[in-house]
Amino acid sequence: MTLLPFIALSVVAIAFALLLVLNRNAVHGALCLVVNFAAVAVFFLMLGAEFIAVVQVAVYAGAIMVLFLFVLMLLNIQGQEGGLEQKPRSQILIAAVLGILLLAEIGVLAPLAAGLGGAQAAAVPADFGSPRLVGLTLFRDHLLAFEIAAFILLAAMMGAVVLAKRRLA
Amino acid sequence: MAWNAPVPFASWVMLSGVLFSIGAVGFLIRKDPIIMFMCIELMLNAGNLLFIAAARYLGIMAGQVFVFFVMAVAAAEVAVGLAIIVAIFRTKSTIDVDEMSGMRG
Amino acid sequence: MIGDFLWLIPAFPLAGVLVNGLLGHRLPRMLSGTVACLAVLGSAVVSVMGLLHLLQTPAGQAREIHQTLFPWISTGSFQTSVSLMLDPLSAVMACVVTGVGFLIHVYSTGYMAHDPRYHRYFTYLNLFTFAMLLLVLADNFLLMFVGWEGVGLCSYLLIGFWFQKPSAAAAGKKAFLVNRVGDFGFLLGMLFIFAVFGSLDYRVVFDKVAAEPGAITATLTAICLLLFVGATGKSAQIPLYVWLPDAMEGPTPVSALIHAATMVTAGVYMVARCSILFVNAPAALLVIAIIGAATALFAATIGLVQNDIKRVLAYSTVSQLGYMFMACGVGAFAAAIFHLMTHAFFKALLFLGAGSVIHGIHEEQDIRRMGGLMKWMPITGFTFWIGTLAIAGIPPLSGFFSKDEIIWYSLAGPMGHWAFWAVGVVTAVLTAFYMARLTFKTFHGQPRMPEEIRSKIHESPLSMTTVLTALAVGAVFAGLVNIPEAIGHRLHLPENSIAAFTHFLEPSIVEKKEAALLIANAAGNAPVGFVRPAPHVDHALELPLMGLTFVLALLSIALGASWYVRRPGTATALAARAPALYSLLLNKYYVDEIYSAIIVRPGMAFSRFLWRGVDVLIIDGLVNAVAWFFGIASRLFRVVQSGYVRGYAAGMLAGALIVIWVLSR
Amino acid sequence: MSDTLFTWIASLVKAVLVFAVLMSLVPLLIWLERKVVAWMQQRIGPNRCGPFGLLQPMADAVKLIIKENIIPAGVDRVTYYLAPILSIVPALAAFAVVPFGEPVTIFGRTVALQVADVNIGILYILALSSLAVYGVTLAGWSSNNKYSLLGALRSSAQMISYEIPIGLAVVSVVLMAGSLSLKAVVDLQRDSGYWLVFPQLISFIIFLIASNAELNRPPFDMAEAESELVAGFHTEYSGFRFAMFFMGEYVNLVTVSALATVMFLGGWHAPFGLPEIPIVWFLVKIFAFIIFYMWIRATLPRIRYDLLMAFGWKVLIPVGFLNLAMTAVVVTLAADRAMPLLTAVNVTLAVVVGAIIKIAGRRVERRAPRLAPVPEAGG
Repeated sequence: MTLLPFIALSVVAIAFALLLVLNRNAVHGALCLVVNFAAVAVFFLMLGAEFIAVVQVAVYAGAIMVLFLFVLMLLNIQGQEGGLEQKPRSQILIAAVLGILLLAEIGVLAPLAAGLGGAQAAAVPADFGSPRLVGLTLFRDHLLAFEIAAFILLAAMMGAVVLAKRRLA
Repeated sequence: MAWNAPVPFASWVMLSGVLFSIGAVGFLIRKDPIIMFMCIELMLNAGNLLFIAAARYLGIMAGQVFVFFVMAVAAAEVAVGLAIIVAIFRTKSTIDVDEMSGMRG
Repeated sequence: MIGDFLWLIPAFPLAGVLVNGLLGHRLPRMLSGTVACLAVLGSAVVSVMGLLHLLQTPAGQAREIHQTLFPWISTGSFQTSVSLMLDPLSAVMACVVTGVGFLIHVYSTGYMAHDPRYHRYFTYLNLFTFAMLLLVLADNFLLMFVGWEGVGLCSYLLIGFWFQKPSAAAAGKKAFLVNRVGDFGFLLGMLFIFAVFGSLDYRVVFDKVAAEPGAITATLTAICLLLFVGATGKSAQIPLYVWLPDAMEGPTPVSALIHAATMVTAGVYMVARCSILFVNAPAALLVIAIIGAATALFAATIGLVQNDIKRVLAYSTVSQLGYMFMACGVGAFAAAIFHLMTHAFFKALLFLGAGSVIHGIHEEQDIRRMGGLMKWMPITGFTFWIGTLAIAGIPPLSGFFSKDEIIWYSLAGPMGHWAFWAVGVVTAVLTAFYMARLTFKTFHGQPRMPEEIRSKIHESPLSMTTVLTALAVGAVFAGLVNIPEAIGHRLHLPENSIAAFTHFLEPSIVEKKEAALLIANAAGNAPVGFVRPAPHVDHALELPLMGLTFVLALLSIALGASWYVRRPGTATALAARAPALYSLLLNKYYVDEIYSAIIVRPGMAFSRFLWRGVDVLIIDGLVNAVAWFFGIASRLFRVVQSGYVRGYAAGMLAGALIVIWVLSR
Repeated sequence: MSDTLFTWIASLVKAVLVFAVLMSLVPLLIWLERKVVAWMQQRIGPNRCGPFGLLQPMADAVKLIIKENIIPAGVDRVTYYLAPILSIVPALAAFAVVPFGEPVTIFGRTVALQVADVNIGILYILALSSLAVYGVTLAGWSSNNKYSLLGALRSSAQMISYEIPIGLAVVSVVLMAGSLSLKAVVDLQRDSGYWLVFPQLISFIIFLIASNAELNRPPFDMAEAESELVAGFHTEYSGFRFAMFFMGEYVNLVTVSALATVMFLGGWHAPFGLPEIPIVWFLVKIFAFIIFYMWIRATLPRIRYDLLMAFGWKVLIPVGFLNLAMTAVVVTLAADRAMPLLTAVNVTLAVVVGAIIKIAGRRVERRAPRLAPVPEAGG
């Protein structure tokens, strides 16, 4: 975890995040987001979370973003939206002000985070972030939350099926 | 500062914060709900990144498990959200969010 | 080693459930029936192996096998695993359940042969067997509760098996609801146990109670009474017995399996299993004895006048279960289990015999339209007679030994009393009489069915008669495993053959001398002073009393013969002379009507009040008021509610910024 | 030479070697497929160019490379260029964690015959296989052609759906091995003496079927069904870009076969106690799989799309879940006897199901009236 790869990857991540926001084409936007996710996955690897990194690729890049692409292609809407649209100019103004305020707050607060006791990386065992440890933590300490997450997924699945049924229209 | 110096925790917070801000601003300025959705995913990811970083710097596994849950919820949210968008598109033949301002379809 | 294969006992029926439940509609009938029978046969074989293993264990060693399958719930201080236990008590129960269950499965292949939902029937039957075995083999209360609920569910499914009949659907619902009341008691008792002992494992709880007898009598009494509430629901005791007679709407083999031989005995089993708790709570024991005795007498009187062949047997079952609870209540748990076992044989026999009769004369159940069936159905008639004699307590059939043991202990047991004894004897006489009435009216005398049916009456198929014969053999000989001491010593039988069953059960159940001591000890600490030490009754009395019951039973059978065969009008004439009493009995003391009047109707009225008064007026009124308020308020805030998602999002972000700013200061 | 440097060099060499071998396998496989299918259809196959037509793929490659690269009007250029690359890269990258032999000693140092032995190898492969869908999807979308788009839609739905049974099958294997490292899976099969194909027969069958769908090969080649979609997602591609799709497809075929070999057929170890020869056995098994896939292609007709989805969701996934549950129960309750127990159960099930299918099939045949023979399709 050294500064050089961190900064290099940060640039990539931020650049593609910006591309997502500023891009005209939704499919290109989705691809930018995939690259951003890949960069974040590498961050996860750097932070010793290998299992989560792989899950990030498999779930976000492999499933969620494919779903986005799928819907984009299914609807296949062209040129309805024009990048940074003009209509309510005030909206963009508000967004800019709020964004700057948010950045400012984070800029002020981030250095304070060092005071939380984790300024430097803690010494962790070799298997930190391994599937075994994630599994143990998940099923030992957070079993109930896990079961609830399962229910949420089930409910979401049923909701999606019901919503997407043609009859609704 | 040497290039191979360790990354301080504050940098992770900053990075995560910048990504989050981009997502938030993107959500505010775009009109295509699918892109707005992607901006939400971006914000969630920024949060995940902070979780993982905190887990590493504090040496606590719980952070990684939380990310796991965030992913599960994000997947659920995308499934339902996209289904809603598809349903709206079917009835309105448009997915401009500003067109979706009525309380009934 | 049998201990490693304990899981097979419930696993076989479960496999049967899976096969029949998932693939049944694709399988040919033959196969689905065979699978179900084989599944139960498999667990019967393993159960018998387990029983033999326990029998071969020398007396000194622990006659108990445990097998922990996997940890089930482990959260904080609460740990439970799915683990099984085979000790003499559960081995006997498992053998009864699987043995009788297997015979009834075989019988069902014949009885249900023409039913369109054949595989589903066997799925339920196997599921029932699985749940019952889980109940019996569990080594903690929670797992037992799973089985307990499982048999309740299966009972509901099977009573309502012919759900197209409204009466069957209603009966199923009734059974389910009434059982729920009992289960609630059981659940409360279980929670109490966990609160007091911090565990639900039998071993832990029982050892703690045994370690300091009499230490916590008051709470224990509450626990025992709550557990007993559960038992009254499952085992059809006053006041929760009302579902059992209605349960006769189900297919007859179901009545035999569930409502005579196995499920209804779950309560008795549970009380015997927890005998160590109950002997430390004599007040609860007294309640059990009184309720048991009352149920025995009460149900027997109703049985005297019923005309539906299955209903008579149903009330007889309630009455016999009352006997078992009376035995538990007076501290003779082994006698209760012994009667449970013999009863399983002869009551299953009687029910299946009744099923055979119904099957043979084309779905007729009213004994007023039967008679003289011996001519057409000799095997059914003969085996039915064996069942009748067994339940009436005619030596040397099994019922004689078990019933007389209970009657004797109701006088001489640790909690014995002459009143219990008297109830026992009177009930025995009534039992003999109504069974004689049933048998004579069905199989003897003039045929009273319509002419056109007579030519079609036939003996049942081989699969049914074989089962009847097998059960008859059991009903004849099952009693010999527990020859009472009085007879055994008189006949100079070898010492190890006398009361063998009771001795075998000793590791699982508090033995009666010890029970007497514990009860006396607990009674000393009891908050209520009505429990007295065991009465002293001379052992010399046992044989004469036995003889007395026997003679009275014979006399009532003879009376039945004279009333219903020699001079068929007598009974009707008698009924006409006491019309009030007769209709009181015929209408089962109007208990259903009373329940309806004091529980169901007020409940409905109260619900109506909640609906009209509370819900419509107050709650809806409040809601409307709130809505009105917000109607006014929203007129003000409508400006903000633009419907533009991005506007909301901007508001959210602004709010979040403020919150972060405030929090970070 | 320092250890770090050595490791770096070794990794680089291994990566380059694997890349080279995979790339040179592609023409060979194309030739093999044409030959095998030809034999099965009683034809001869390529036989003009070189001995046994071995040089035919070379000729084809040259043709494809020097052909004009047509870029139709209205395509989305960035994605159009990106798509072929995206279809080949995950396939190559996935091979990185496949072990193909016991560690060997070079210059006194142990080198694992595997580009990278990461302890989440199997997850890595699953993640990469989920990326493989991008190539097809983007190619279809960017071509601005409705047939391509339909092919891409079909393919993305199909690949997302069939990833689940693959995952279930793989997780069952992981449960047995207790590790996500592919090397551990091979070691388990060596130590226990059981190839996992027996205790995990159900998984194996699910894997075979679902991987066929993931590979977009017949009978699941809905994405490029010629009779319906012209050529599906690559209709608008030509020249070298078209060749890259081909290469991706065949590299994927090798990767999947290697994965099946490692997970179910004991990896590089010799069967029946035959002498161990490094890598040779591994290649033999891989080729057995490849030829099996070709056999399927030559035998089975293409399945209808809705049936394909129904089969995946209603058959493969439930069966996969049941198998996973069964494996979990057995592994938890009887860890030391899991292998023989599961073998017994699986083989019995296979026999029973086989018998049922046989009988049911005969019954259906008897019941259904014979259909009139379908007229032969042209070609």
